[in-house]
Parts: sequence; C-alpha cells; structure tokens
Amino acid sequence: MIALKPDFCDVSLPDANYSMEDYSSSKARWCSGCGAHTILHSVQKLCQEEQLPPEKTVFVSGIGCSSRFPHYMKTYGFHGLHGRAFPVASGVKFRRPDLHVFVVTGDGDCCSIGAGHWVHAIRYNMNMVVMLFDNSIYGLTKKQTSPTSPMGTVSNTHPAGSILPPINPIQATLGLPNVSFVAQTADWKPAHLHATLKKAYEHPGLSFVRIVQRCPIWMKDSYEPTVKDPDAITVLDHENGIHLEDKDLKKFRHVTNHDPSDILKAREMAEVVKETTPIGLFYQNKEASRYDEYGAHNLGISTEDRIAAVNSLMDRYAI
Amino acid sequence: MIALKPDFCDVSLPDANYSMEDYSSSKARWCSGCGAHTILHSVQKLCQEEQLPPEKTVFVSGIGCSSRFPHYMKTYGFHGLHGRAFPVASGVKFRRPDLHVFVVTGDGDCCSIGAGHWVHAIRYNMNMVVMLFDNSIYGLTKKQTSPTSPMGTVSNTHPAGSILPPINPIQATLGLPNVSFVAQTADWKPAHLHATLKKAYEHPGLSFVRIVQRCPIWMKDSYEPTVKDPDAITVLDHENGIHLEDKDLKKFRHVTNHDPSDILKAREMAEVVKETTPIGLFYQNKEASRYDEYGAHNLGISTEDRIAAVNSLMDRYAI
Amino acid sequence: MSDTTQTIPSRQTSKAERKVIKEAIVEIVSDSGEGAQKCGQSLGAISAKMGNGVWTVEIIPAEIQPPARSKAGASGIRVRMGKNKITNMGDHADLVVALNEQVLYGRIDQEAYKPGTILLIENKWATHNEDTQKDYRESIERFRKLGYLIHEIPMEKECLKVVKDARKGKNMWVLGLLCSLYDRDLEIAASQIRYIFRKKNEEIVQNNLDLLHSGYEWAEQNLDMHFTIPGKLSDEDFVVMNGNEAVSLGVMAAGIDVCSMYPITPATSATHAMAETIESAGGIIHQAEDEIAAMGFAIGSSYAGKTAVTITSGPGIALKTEFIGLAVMAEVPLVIVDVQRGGPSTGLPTKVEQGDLLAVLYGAAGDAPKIIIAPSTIEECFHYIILARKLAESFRSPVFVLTDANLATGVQPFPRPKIKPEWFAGPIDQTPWKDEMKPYDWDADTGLSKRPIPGQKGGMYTLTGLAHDEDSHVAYDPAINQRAAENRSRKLAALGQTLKPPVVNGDAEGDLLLVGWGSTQGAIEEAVERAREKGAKVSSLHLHFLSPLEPGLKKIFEKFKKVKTVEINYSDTPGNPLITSENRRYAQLAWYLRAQTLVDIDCFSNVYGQPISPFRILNMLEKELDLTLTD
Amino acid sequence: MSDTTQTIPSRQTSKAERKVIKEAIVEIVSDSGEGAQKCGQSLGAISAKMGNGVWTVEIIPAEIQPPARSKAGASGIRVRMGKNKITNMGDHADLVVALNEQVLYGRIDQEAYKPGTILLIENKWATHNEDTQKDYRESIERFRKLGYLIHEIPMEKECLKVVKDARKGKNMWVLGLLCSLYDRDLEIAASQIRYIFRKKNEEIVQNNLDLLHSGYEWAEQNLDMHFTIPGKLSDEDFVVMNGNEAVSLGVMAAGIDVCSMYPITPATSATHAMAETIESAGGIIHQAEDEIAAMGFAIGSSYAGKTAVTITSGPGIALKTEFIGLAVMAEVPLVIVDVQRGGPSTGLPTKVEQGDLLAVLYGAAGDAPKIIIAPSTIEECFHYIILARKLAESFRSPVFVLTDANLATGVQPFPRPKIKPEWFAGPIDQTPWKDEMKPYDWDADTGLSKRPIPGQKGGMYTLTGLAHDEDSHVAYDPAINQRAAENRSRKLAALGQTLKPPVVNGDAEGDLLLVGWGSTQGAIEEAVERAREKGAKVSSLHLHFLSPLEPGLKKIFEKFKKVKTVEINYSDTPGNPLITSENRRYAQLAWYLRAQTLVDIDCFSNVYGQPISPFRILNMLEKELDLTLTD
Ligand SMILES: Cc1ncc(C[n+]2csc(CCOP(=O)(O)OP(=O)(O)O)c2C)c(N)n1
Ligand SMILES: Cc1ncc(C[n+]2csc(CCOP(=O)(O)OP(=O)(O)O)c2C)c(N)n1
Ligand code: SF4
Ligand code: SF4
Ligand SMILES: [Mg+2]
Ligand SMILES: [Mg+2]
Repeated sequence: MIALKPDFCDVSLPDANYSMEDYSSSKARWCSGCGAHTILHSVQKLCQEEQLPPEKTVFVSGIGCSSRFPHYMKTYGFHGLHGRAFPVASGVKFRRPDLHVFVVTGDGDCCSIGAGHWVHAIRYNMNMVVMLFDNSIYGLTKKQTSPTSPMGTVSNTHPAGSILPPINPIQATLGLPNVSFVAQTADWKPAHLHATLKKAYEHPGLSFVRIVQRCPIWMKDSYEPTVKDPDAITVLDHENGIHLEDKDLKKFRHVTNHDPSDILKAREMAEVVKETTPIGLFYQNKEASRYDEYGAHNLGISTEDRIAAVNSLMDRYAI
Repeated sequence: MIALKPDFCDVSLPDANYSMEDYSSSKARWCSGCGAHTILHSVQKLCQEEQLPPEKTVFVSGIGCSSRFPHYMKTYGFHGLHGRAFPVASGVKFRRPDLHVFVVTGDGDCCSIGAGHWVHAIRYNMNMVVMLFDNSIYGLTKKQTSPTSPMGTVSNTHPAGSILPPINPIQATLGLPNVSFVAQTADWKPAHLHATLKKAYEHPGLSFVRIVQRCPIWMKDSYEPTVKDPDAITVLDHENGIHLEDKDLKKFRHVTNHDPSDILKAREMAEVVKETTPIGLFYQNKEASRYDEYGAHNLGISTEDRIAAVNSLMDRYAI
Repeated sequence: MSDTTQTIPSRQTSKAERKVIKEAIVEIVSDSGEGAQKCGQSLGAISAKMGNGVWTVEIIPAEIQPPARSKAGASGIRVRMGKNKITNMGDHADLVVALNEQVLYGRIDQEAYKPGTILLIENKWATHNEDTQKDYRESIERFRKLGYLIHEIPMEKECLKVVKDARKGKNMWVLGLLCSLYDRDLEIAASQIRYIFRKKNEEIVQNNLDLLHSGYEWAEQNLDMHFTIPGKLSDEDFVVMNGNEAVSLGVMAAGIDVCSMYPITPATSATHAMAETIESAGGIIHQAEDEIAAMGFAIGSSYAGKTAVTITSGPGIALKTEFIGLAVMAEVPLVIVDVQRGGPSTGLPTKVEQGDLLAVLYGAAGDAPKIIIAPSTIEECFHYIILARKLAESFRSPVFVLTDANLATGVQPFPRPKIKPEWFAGPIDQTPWKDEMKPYDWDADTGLSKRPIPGQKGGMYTLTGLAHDEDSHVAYDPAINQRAAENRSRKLAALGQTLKPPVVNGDAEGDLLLVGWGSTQGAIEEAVERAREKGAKVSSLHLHFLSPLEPGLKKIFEKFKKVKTVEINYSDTPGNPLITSENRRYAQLAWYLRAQTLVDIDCFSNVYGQPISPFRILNMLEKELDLTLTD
Repeated sequence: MSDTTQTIPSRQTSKAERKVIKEAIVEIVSDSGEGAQKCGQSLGAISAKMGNGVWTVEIIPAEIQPPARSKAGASGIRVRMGKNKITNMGDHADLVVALNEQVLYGRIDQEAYKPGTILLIENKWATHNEDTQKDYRESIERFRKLGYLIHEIPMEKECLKVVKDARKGKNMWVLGLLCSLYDRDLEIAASQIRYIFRKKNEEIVQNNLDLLHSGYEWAEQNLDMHFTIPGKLSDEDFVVMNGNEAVSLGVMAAGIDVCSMYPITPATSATHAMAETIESAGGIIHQAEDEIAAMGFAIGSSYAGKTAVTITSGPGIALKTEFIGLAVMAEVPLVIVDVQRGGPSTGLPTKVEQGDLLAVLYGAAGDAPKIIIAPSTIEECFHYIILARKLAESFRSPVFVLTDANLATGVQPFPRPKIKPEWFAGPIDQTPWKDEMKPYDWDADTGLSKRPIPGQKGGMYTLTGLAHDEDSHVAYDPAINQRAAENRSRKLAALGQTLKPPVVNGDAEGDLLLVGWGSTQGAIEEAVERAREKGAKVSSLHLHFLSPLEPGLKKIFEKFKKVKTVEINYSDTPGNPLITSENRRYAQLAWYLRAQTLVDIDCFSNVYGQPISPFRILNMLEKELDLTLTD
C-alpha cells in the first residue's frame, strides 16, 4: 500500500525478516475442514512475503466464525461488533496512513446487518483489503439463512428452504460509486486465493475480495459439488488481472479473458458465467478518489499552528 | 396492484368517486417552490384516478422534509424514524395484501442511514411504490452533504466542497438481486412525473422511483441550470416504458430508445447519458419473486387449525 | 444379537443393593458431537415419565467445534432428578460420566463438583498415545487429590462388543449404565430410544437398544452403587421442554401472526423451535436484515393490526432502542422477548445474566414507560407470551418479556397446557371508525385509548414519533407534550392498579427477605426452604411484573430486618477497594427498588455467567445470619 | 443620504427622560427570514461591549419555512441584558418588537409575556388587505385585554424613507430603535454593523447604518420610554457565543483530531461552527453514513491513538448504544457529546429536555460504567470538552458530555480563554511496548491500565467485545468476567476519590435544597437568590459530575428539611390520578439520587420543551414553603 508520511517522529524501519511465526498466534479454533484455515494461512504468507511489521498491521472484523480471524494473527486486531467492521476500520485508517488495514467480514456481517456500511465503505475507497468470507450461511449462530444463501437453502430459520434470490456481492459492489477493486476467489484454490490477495494488497484503495468459503459443518451439500466439479469454475484471465503461474492456470478447465478496466463487461461477468462461478479480477480503477488521502492531508500540524487556528476562530466571537 | 385475498370478512367495495379533497389533509408546510409540492399533487391525482380507498392506502416515510409527506395525505400514514421507512412499510404490507403501500423517503433517509434497508427492500420486492425524493442535500437539518450531493457541493459540513463522488441510486439499485422496477423522473416535469408514478403503481412488485427534486432553499444553484436548460434531460422512451402523450414527449429535445427488459443496457444508461440526466423506465421485470406473496400465503387459518398445529408441536414434547 | 425383551433383567433379581435417595444430580460431559446431550435428555424424559421431578441443563462450549479433549471444549448436560418437583440445576453433581478426562477441568473451574462426587471416566485414554496417557494419569491423580471418587470405565471397549463405531453409540451405552445405577425402567428407556430414532432405520434402532442393554448389564455386574428415586406417577399429561421452546409455543398459542427476528444467541433457538410449525399455525417468521429492521418490521405489522413479536438478546435490544422509543411514543402494541445473556457488549454470548433490566427500563431517551414482565419457570415462558400479547393490545404499548440463557436452556417437565381459543388474537377490526373519536382519545383516568387500524373507514391518521396531540397532529403547543407524557405514564399506573401485592414465600416477617426476579426463583426458594428447615428467619419474594412494579412492596419490605435481592448481574462487593454505600453500583432490581421504595435494599449478585445455585445462596445466608446452613 | 458622523445625536441632547433599570428582557419576533435574530444578536453584542451582562436565546420555528404570519411561525430572539452577570433567559419579556402580530400568539402560549409587557407592533398590517386588517385589529384588541401595553409603529413606512426594499433592512431600523430605548452607544452599534456586513459592499453597509440612525432618531422623537442600564466596563477580553460554538472551539482546543458525526438537531450546529476552521487546527470532520457508523469510526480512530469526539442528540445516542457497550467493555477512550432535545422518540427536535441522563447511564445491556459530565454554562461547554478528552485518556473510558438545546442556542459573553498548549493531545505514543506488560494490566486499587496503540512494537493485541482477560484473550474461566467487571467499576470509584464534595449555593442548611444539573443552574440560582432576599430558607446545589457522582451528597442533603431536584424532563405530578410515591415516575436525577442516597428526594420537572425560568421556580417555592415570593 502507499504509506503516506506518518504524523509522528518514529520513522525506524521495520526489523527485517519476519517469519510466518511472527504472524500467527494461538491455534485457530475453526472446525476442521473449515475454509477459513486456508485463508488464514494465505494471509499470514502474504504478510510474511510483504514483510509487514506486525505492529503496523491491523485486522478489523465484526462478529461471526470468520470474524474470529484477528485473534489468530500476531498483529494488532479489532474484533468488534456484528456488521460494524467497516466503520471501525475506516476510523483506524483515517488518520493513520502508516497502518496496513485488513477487514475480515462474513456474508451476514457484511451483506445483512452491515449492508449500509458496505455501501459507504466502497464509496470512501480507503486504502485497505476487505475479505468477505462467504460461506452463504450464518455459521457461528448455527445455520440460519444468509443473504447469500442460494434460493431454497434449508436452514434453521427456513426449514422448508429460503425464499429469496441471494445477493450477488460482486454485482452489488459494482453498482456503487467510486468502486476501485472487485475480485472473487475460492478458499480451496490456494494459488488463486493467494494471487488475488496479493493483487488486492497492492491495489491503492479499497480492494473488495469475495472469498467463496467452505463450511463443512452447515453447508456440506452446497459447496461439495462445486469443489469436486472441475467445470464449476471459470477463471477470468487478463494481463491486468490476477496473475497465475501457467501451471496453476492450466489446472482450470474454463478460462475467459476479461479486461478489468471495463466495468460494463464486469457487470456482465458478475452474473454466473454459463453455469459456472467466475473467479478473478472483475474490475480495477487505480484513479478513484480516496477518502484516506483526504484523512491524511493535514497531519502533523504543530501545536502553535493549532493554537493560532483556534484563536482565529475565537476572534469571530470576540467583542 | 394485485390485491390478494384479504384474511377477514369485510369485502365491501370502496365507495365510488373519491375526489381530490378525499386525499388532501392540512396545507403542506414545505417551502414555496419546493419540488415536494408538485409530487404531492401528482400522488393525490394518482390516488383519485385509481380511486384508492383512503382507508386502504398507507404512506410510510422516514424523517426529513420529504418524510412529512404522509401528514398531508388524508389516508393512513406512518411518519417513523430516520432511515427506517423500508422495514416499517414491509411490515405493514407483509400480512395485509389488501393495503396499498407507498414509501416516501429522502436521499439521506434512503441512501445514507437507510442504505442497508434499501438493499434488502429491493431484494424483498414487496408490492409497493417507493418514491425517493432526491434533492441531493439534507434539507430538514439545514444543508449538510448527502450521499447524492454532486462532488464539490458546498454544504455546512463541507464548506470547502464535498470530497466524494455521489451514489447513483439507479445504478446501485440495478446491482441488487430481485430488482423489478427502476425509474427516474423530475418534479418539474409533471407529465413525466405522473406517468412514471402511474406505471410504478401498476407494477406488481417494488417499484423504485428516484424523483430528482428541487430544493430552492439550499440547492438553488445546483438545480436551476438543469431546470432551465432544455438539453439537460434525455428521455428513455419505449413501448414498454413510461407512456407520454406525444405532445408531452415533443417537449423534450433528447429522446433515446431503451428497452426496460434489458438490465445490462439499463446499467449502461444509468450513467449520465452524454452530459444529460436520463429520465424514464430503466428496468422492469414482472416475474421477480415477491416476498409479500409469501407473506400472504397462509392468511385466514381458522383458530381450530391453529390449535391443531400448536398441539401437533406440543406432542413432540409430550412424555 | 439378542432380542430386547429377553435381555431385560427384572430388577428384583438384581444383585445390587439399591439405596433410596431423594434426588440426584448427574452430569454427562464429553467433546461436542459425542451425543452426551441426547443421553441426558433421554435420562430426563425417562425420569419424568417415571414421575420424578426433573431439571436438565445443557453444557455448551463457546465454539462450534472446539478442539477435542480440551478444557474449553466441555460439551454435555446436567440432569437433576428428584422425588419432588425440581426447579433449578442444583448445586454440586453427585455423579459424572466423562467420555474424556480433560473436559472435566472446565466444570471443575465452575465449581460443579465437590469432594465425594463420583466420576466415571472412559479409560481408553489410559492406553492411548503417550502424551494422552500422561495427561490421563496426571488428571486422575489430581482428581483423586480433589477428593472425587473415581471409576475408570472401559466404555469404548464394551461398546465395540456391540457396534463397529463406538463414537456413534457410546451415549446410549452410558444411558443404559445410568438406568442401572438409578433404577430407571428399561421399558420406558427402550421406547424413548425408539422415539428418538423414529426417523432412522430399524438396524440403527436395534443397535442403540443393544447398547442400552449392554451398558445396563455391565453396570449391574461391575458396579456396586445402585440407587432408586421414588417417583409419584400422575395420570396428568406432561410436556418437557426448555424455555425457548416454551416461548415458541407461546407465540403460536397467542395467535401471533408475525415473528420478526434476527438471529442471536441465546434467543435464536426459540425461532428454530417454531420454524417448522408456525406457518400451519397461521404465522410466519421474518428473518430481517438486522435487529433494527426486525423491530421496524414488527412495528409496521402491529400498526397494520397484526400484533407482532420480536425475539432477541442484549445487543439486539441495544439496536432496537430507537424503535422502542417510537413504539412507546406512538403507542404501538408489540411483544419483545429478550433472552438475556452476559454483557456488556458481546460479553458472554452463551452464558446467563439478568443484565438488561435497566437497559429495557431506561434505554430510550426521554420518558418511555413500557410494560415489562419476567417469567421464572419454563411453564411461565409459555403463558407469559400469551399474557404479553393481551397486555400489549389492551394497553396499546410495547410489552417486554425478559427471560435468560438459564431459562432458555433449562429443561423441565410441566403439565401439558390445554390450548384455549380465547388465547388467540381475533381477526383485526375493520368496522368503520367512529367519526367523532380521535386516534389518541386518551381516557382521563387511565390514559388508555383505542387505535384505528388501516382498513377502518374514517380512522385515517398519520402515526408519528414527533410530539403529537389527540389527533396525532404534530404538537406546537408546549402543553400537549406534557399532557401526552402524563397519559402514557398513567397507563402503567392503571395496569398497576389491577395487580395484587406479591405473596411472600415463608413468613411475612423475619430477619431477612430475599427478593428475586426471573430464572432464579427455584434456586432462591430452595435455599430459603433449606435455611428455614435449619431455623433461619428468612423468606423470599419473587417479582413477575417489573414495570409497573407489583404494589405494596414497601409494606412487605418493612416487615423484615433486612431486604436483599439475589440477581445474576453485576454489583460492587462491599469492602472492595474504594466502594462506599453511596458510590456502590447495585444489582439492577435492587437499584430500582431502592429508588422506588427508599428501603435500604442490599444485593447478592455476580457475573460468573452461571445460574445461581441454592448452595451459593445458602453460603451467603450463613454469613448474613451467621448460622451454619450448609452441611 | 446624510453622512453618519453628523447624524449621531449626542445622548446628552436627547429630550427623553432615561429611567435607570437593573435589567431588561427584550424580544424581537417576526416571520423567519426577516433578520430578527441578527438584530437581537447585535443588540446583545453591543450591550456586552458596554459592560452589561447578556443572555440571548433564539426563537426557532419547527419548519424551515413556516407559513407567513402564523402562530407556529414565530421566529426571533430574546435578549436579556443587565447591570450584572446574566445566566439565563429570565421570565417574562419587558418589551417586544413584533414585525407582525400573528407570531405573538405562539409566544403568548409559551407564557413569555405578562400584563404590562410593552408590544411595539409593525402597523402596516392595519392597512393591508381586508382579512389581514381584520386579524390585525382583532389581535390588537385581544392583546389589550391581556394587559399588554401596545404601540403601533410605522416600521415599513419609515424604512422606505431610507431604502427601497424594507423587508431587507427593517431589522437594523429596529436595532436603531432599541438603541434609543435602551441607551446603547451608537458608535459601538455602527461598528457592529460594519462587522456584520464586512463581506458586503459599501452601499449595503451604508444603507444599514442609515437604517440604524433612522430607527434611533424616530424613537428619540416619537417614543417616551427611554431606559439606561449601567454597565461595568472591564478591560478583559470577552467572547460571546452559544454553547454549540463553545463545544466546537473546545474540540479544537483539546487537540482532537477526528470529529465523527451524523447531522441531528440540535447538535449539528456545533459541527457547522468548526467546519471551516478545524482542518487548519489539525482536525477533520467525518460526516458518517449514520450514527452507528459515526460512533464506530470514532472508536476506530481512538483505538488507533487519535481520541475522537462524536456529537449527537437523543435518537443518535439510541443508535450508538451497542457501540457504547463495546467502548466500555474494551475500555476505548472517546468523547461523546449529547446535545439533549425533547423525547421520547423524535419528540420535540428543536426543544430542550434533560431526558437522556438515565439512557446514557443505563442504556447498554449488562453493567457499563462510564464517565458523565454536564456543563451548566456556555463557558463550561468549552472547558468540559478539553476536560473530557483528558479524562477519557487517563481513565481509558468513554466520556459523555451532556448539554442541551438551551445551552446550544443560548448566547452569553464570557472572558476569552487563553488557549494553553497543554490542552492539546500530544503525539501518540509509538515507543516500543514493555514486553512484560499486558494490554489490560489492571491496577488492583484503581482498575486503571495503559493501552497499547497500533504502531507500538510488541504491544500487539486483539481488542474484543467478548469477556476477556488481562491479555485481551476471550475468557472461558467464569472468574475472569467478574474480575474484569470489578476493575471497570473501580475506575469510576477511583475518579470519584479525586472529586471534592460540591459547594452549596446559600446556607449549608435550611428548609429546602434544590438540586440541579446542566443548563438550569442560572435559573435555579437566580430563583434561590430572589427567594432568599425575601427570607426563604432555600439553598441550591448544582452537579457537574453525574458518573461518578460527586461525593458527600447524602451528608449535604441531610442538613435540609427537604430536597428537591429541578429538571427539564418528565416526572409524574403527585396528585395526578393513580400516582403514589411508590409508583411515581421521578425526574431522572431525582430517581438516581434516591437510589444512591436513600434520601426522599422530590422533584420539580416538566416537558414543556422550554428552559425553566426563575419565575416558574419561584412559583414552585411559594407553594413548597408557602411564602409570597413573586411580585
Ligand atoms: C447485534 C448482533 N446481532 C446478532 C448477533 C449474533 N450473530 C453473531 S455472528 C452472526 C452471523 C454470522 O454469520 P456470518 O456473518 O456469515 O459469519 P460466519 O459465522 O458465517 O463466518 C450473528 C447473527 C450478534 N453477535 N450481534
Ligand atoms: C436517528 C436520527 N439521526 C438524525 C436525524 C436528523 N435528521 C432528520 S432529517 C435528516 C436528513 C434529511 O435529509 P433527507 O433524508 O435527504 O431528507 P430531506 O430533508 O432532504 O427531504 C437528518 C439527518 C434524525 N431525525 N434521526
Ligand atoms: S461452522 Fe462453518 S464457518 Fe464456522 S468454523 Fe465451522 S466450518 Fe467454519
Ligand atoms: S428545505 Fe428544501 S426540501 Fe425542505 S421544504 Fe424547503 S425547499 Fe423543500
Ligand atoms: Mg457466513
Ligand atoms: Mg434530501
């Protein structure tokens, strides 16, 4: 990320050579086989590759299985309220350009109770990586319908099957102003997952990454076919897209070319591409205006100048 | 609207011949020249034309200048909380298919504090008419930036001009699942406004109508050019679109053909069409699933049957 | 495999000497997914059928799938069964079956056991891999030191004689073992198993029956501690369920059309319980996008004549606060069930606390009087929902029903309610509205008024959260706001008039009166009873109406030397650094009663996230009255 | 047009006899948009410059643009100026200038006038269209009957002699008139006008100067009621502003980096006041998408080391409730300003109420102790923000500052604060964190702990709203939750220790003690002073710390026969149908003090949406003490 000039003296460089251990704290308490484990590993690897100073890195989450994520990182973390990760993360970043901010949110956390903040976070386009852990279900609270549950999903709140078509987080995000980075990947495609997170990290602005995530406990039936079926996924490929090594790209049967600068085409791609789930970079725009740059534009003003400013306003009330 | 079988005996027909007076209560207290006045008139006219029984008609709003609307109708009304018109209206409609429900909301009410409910109301697609009074400003609270304020808008919270690009309510709505009717019109084009409201009323599902609204008090400069400039508007025209009499259509300099069944094209059109504001019907789908039909599917179950059902569940706990 | 009927040994022939006991507290603990809960629920059901009083409560780990053999992973159940009615989970367990030894540590921290508690521990770990063996041995040692009586049981080994996969069936083997130890009727046990597995194929049913008998037999042959708990069979029909299930049945039996909710622990299971049935009972569940929307949706539905219920817990109440203010201001009838959990904030999501009383009373800005009731038994959880809807409509007001995680997960048998037609909401009134009547035609004495419902000709009005007059018109005259506030307050006073002073449990005067509300009634009254048997001059009072308060409290309090509330929420402990009577944070009911009655009411409360046990209360009474009450 | 200097008549030569008075209450009322407020603010500023005590308060209609000449449309201002310090808006107006007669009705409803109040009414309506003429005549009649002294003034006519469009300039003509009536220095008045119109062209400035002089001259010639209010000029610098402006300056002077808000009346103008300047003072305003986000954003910023402020009112507090619980649970320093308005719900958005005290104290589920302070003067609105940030950081806690619509719109001069560098937040600590120290290293005696800030090497931790231990790890051991709750509570007790008992205004003992908080101090103390002059044994006490409470209250209360709070919020009136002392709803502070001190504290409160005037308090005192105190 572009780190703007911090507003305090400490400018010492990060200690070199952080190892994986420097990013992992207590053992992750997700169920065995939970897709979150692979994502955690990929994120820790990313931090290590980018040598992010743990003390300059903050993971902000809401509430949910996925939102336990920060507890398993050895960085700063904020495990806040259900649906409220976005405003907290925005507040963290606003005056701290020196911090690397990551948001971890779930499909209920982001698309249901957090939907309003989601809309506005995209618009703020602050420099951070947003990972939507989309298991299409409420995991932590034990299997209730989520806004991304496929129509007909049998859950504890809809035992006869859910009745509404799911939100398409990609399509919804592409309809929002100032959107600058929208990608989709899957937890069981480690190479693609990692390449996507890397690209997201490098993007100057808010990168929204929907990670299709396995929940073996509640959603076995819904994800297993997708995971097994080699025809279930189409990779969106482009020189400006997610970069995969040839050997990794070859593993996919369906690959389509998509130019991430074309938002109209992106919206077309966001719908299921002939019976398959598209993964890759849908859209990127490095020029979108950034609220975090505004937030950092007047850092480091001296106390003298602050006093002068207060006095200048005080003068207006002088008699 | 399709009125499903109500769950109670009263099936008496509405008294014939309601006049305009039957829909108007106390004098509207909006500023003179406020666009809301013309919308109020058009809505009252619509009610009269459709002979809606005032007691079967409910106007639900949030908080704002626009949300004062229900007080000026002589129907049932619910002037609720800021940003919460959607959930209240959905609750009103859920078990009352016999009621005609209208939602009146402002750009702050809907797109800022109400954004999360907006996303989900579109998805529920319950049979109601939603009118977004978009004056691109917070009117009632005296000129703060709204999410639809054009970038650079000078307001009391952004005296140096707002820094973020505005939400495009049409584009955002078109990105949501189960969307079934999206139109745009302007308060100062009475014929188009009225035709749009009529089309919206006839639509079976949630019809989302963004009404560009004049606020002479706070936004004179921003709307006056548009109102005066005959080149400022492009009409989206189609046999399945908003029907205008030829004489009315002729009044517009720019008319483009747009098929409201094509959502991809609709998203293209939603962006400013060559420097002008498009008005008309962007998208309509009468087949989208309707949550209000689900809400009405089991009305009128007899007490006997209810008791039987309770006992059947009670049996599971019997020892 | 032997056929069931033959293998049932008639109890007469049993070699074991059976000790007659008044009650027993049994726990089955394991990693989650080992079926301990099913085993315990069955034991409870069997005992209830045999005419015993029963209370069972689940032991739930914080994670969905915690690590195996871990302290935090304890998943299981406690079953308390007795000769008489059982109203709470009791004190220390008498006997514990543990499928591994590690999970016991969590329970030990929670002081669930005492020296003398019998532990039956799966012994396969003794021969497992090295580390495990070591852990196992060390633990056994530690447990011995703590004074527990330990029996190492070859559960897995025995099960494998009957089935291939022991993990799947061990729970029914344990059930058999417990049936032997506590003299449970095997016929009833067998039919219970057939009921549980009614949807499974015959082979599975037979396997489980065989496990049952194998466990029973093994215990008969190898253990020499056999008890019997006399039960008084009644021909009355009973149902056994937890408080959330009772709430869900109450919602349907109240004829409530709309249950508008957003998932949150520990409230959600109430919705789960009705999800399959409610539509045939004429209602629908709306899972909203968040708690604010759930509340708004419910209010909209109530406004349109269909009085709705919304079910949530602390964090949800916080989000509903603004809408609660609107419901009070605009007088919208509505039922709000708050299944309280540990706070503040996300706190202890699966644990009990009575921490929302003040938030519900005072959460909204301005003066927002509303009705608040609190059931104290599983049975009341059912009936109070029916009561709540009626109150909401009669008093044109939101009604809060405060339960908690203790009631939500506690399971108790009670007489099966006969569903009455008059419990159900009638069809909404669509007759023309009397022209002269205003939408807020406040009665001068009671503040009550009749509300127009959309569809009623001539009743058209615009509901508003702004200060409004009788016509629901926005108030410009300052006097209106005062008048309207008086009327809203008067409604509560009017309801209060209809309430009788609460009845004291024990003598009407004495040294100490304990006051409680909600789920603690059973524990308090049991402790009082045990203390009185030992001559303590202590009585108790349990409040069910919290707003308005039940009348005559001050009079009752003045008859006692001291009054003290017992609550599951936070209060400063006198003697803590810097705490004085003037700055002390009191338990919530204590605080409220002090303000209202000016009686110097003390409180005994804590936030361990556990139900308060009779034992803890007795300990407190010992200090309070200096007597020896615990043996 | 004549040149200014010449037309200033030296006051010596004035024919009118000037009556020396101690103070005067003047109102200017009109349709909105006629500049009445600018006129009044100028009169206030001029008087302040002349060394008078001043309090001005705006009269704001409910709509943006209410219908002209309507009761609900009254827009204007009250100016109270006196020989000594003025601390409140006073009782009935002595003199009123009305640009039309209809707007007076609203004020009459609000009991703003008394028999003998002088009304100067624009007389152009007497010759306006028929209906208007009729209304005008009828009104004049009614006003006479009510005992007001009426003068019909040709304002429009006189203005038109000086300018073309009278509507634009009438307010300055009225200013001139008032300068004559109250002996205001025309030089100062002229420079005030030059200041107001500093951004306008010279012609406009000259027009307004001419109007000023024309109004002055006309009054000198045609009116025979001229007063003078002696002022004690001081060479100290003064500033004059309203409470929201003071808050906005306080935010900047506290060195707060982030003001995260969502617009809501009456809080928003505080943000408006700083919007132009804050960025050069090193801060930024974030207008969030809603109050929940505003709070979350502020918490995020505070977590990252930049202690933020959020400014809102009742409905906003309701929405922030869940985040308030998190801030308490995770101990996030933060300043929350609540500019209270009329509730419940949307209530009376532009009117005053002290209705949020209990909501802020108890709104969140569980036990959520936090710091609450309430300024009682405009000057304190400034200093308390600076105090609040310091408290938030020292006690690692959210701090609430409760003001209200009365302080927000009341304008008062006070000595210009000398901005001190130590008021400003220092640069955030980025030095390495001491390894051995835990993120919640609670001090055993005070509950205080130091927090790691992102960027501090070795301080990494994950903040959580779940129950947590000293390491911020999720708590599984039940003892941790109790321990953490005790530590959070102890912080308040520790702060309480540092507070001194409040000082009684008047004798330390007597028949009656009035207790207040927030904006009512001026009115209460003025009433007490006036009552004491007439021999009443009444004193008053004003609280500024509401959580923790200031110490020693019970001791103070016990010295008085009776204690009664005076508040602007709802309480049941004793004697109302069905109201008893046990079910009575008490005013919020009264209720809180009763619980904490067990003293039988009565309350005098109402929800008329008006500031409580000394006169209303005196009326109450007359009944309470049965004395005649009002003349
Ligand atoms: C205000 C509030 N409402 C509800 C809850 C209960 N809750 C916790 S997590 C969750 C949803 C979890 O689903 P998701 O966001 O998809 O995360 P997942 O567990 O699937 O990773 C809910 C409803 C809460 N903690 N707070
Ligand atoms: C919870 C809450 N927050 C804030 C407000 C203050 N408020 C009232 S209306 C409004 C916004 C008005 O803007 P808009 O929705 O565009 O309606 P308009 O007045 O422009 O028609 C705000 C912020 C409120 N009433 N309630
Ligand atoms: S419940 Fe599902 S999402 Fe949650 S931890 Fe288990 S597998 Fe993962
Ligand atoms: S402020 Fe603007 S939107 Fe509000 S009533 Fe006046 S003109 Fe209309
Ligand atoms: Mg999920
Ligand atoms: Mg607007």
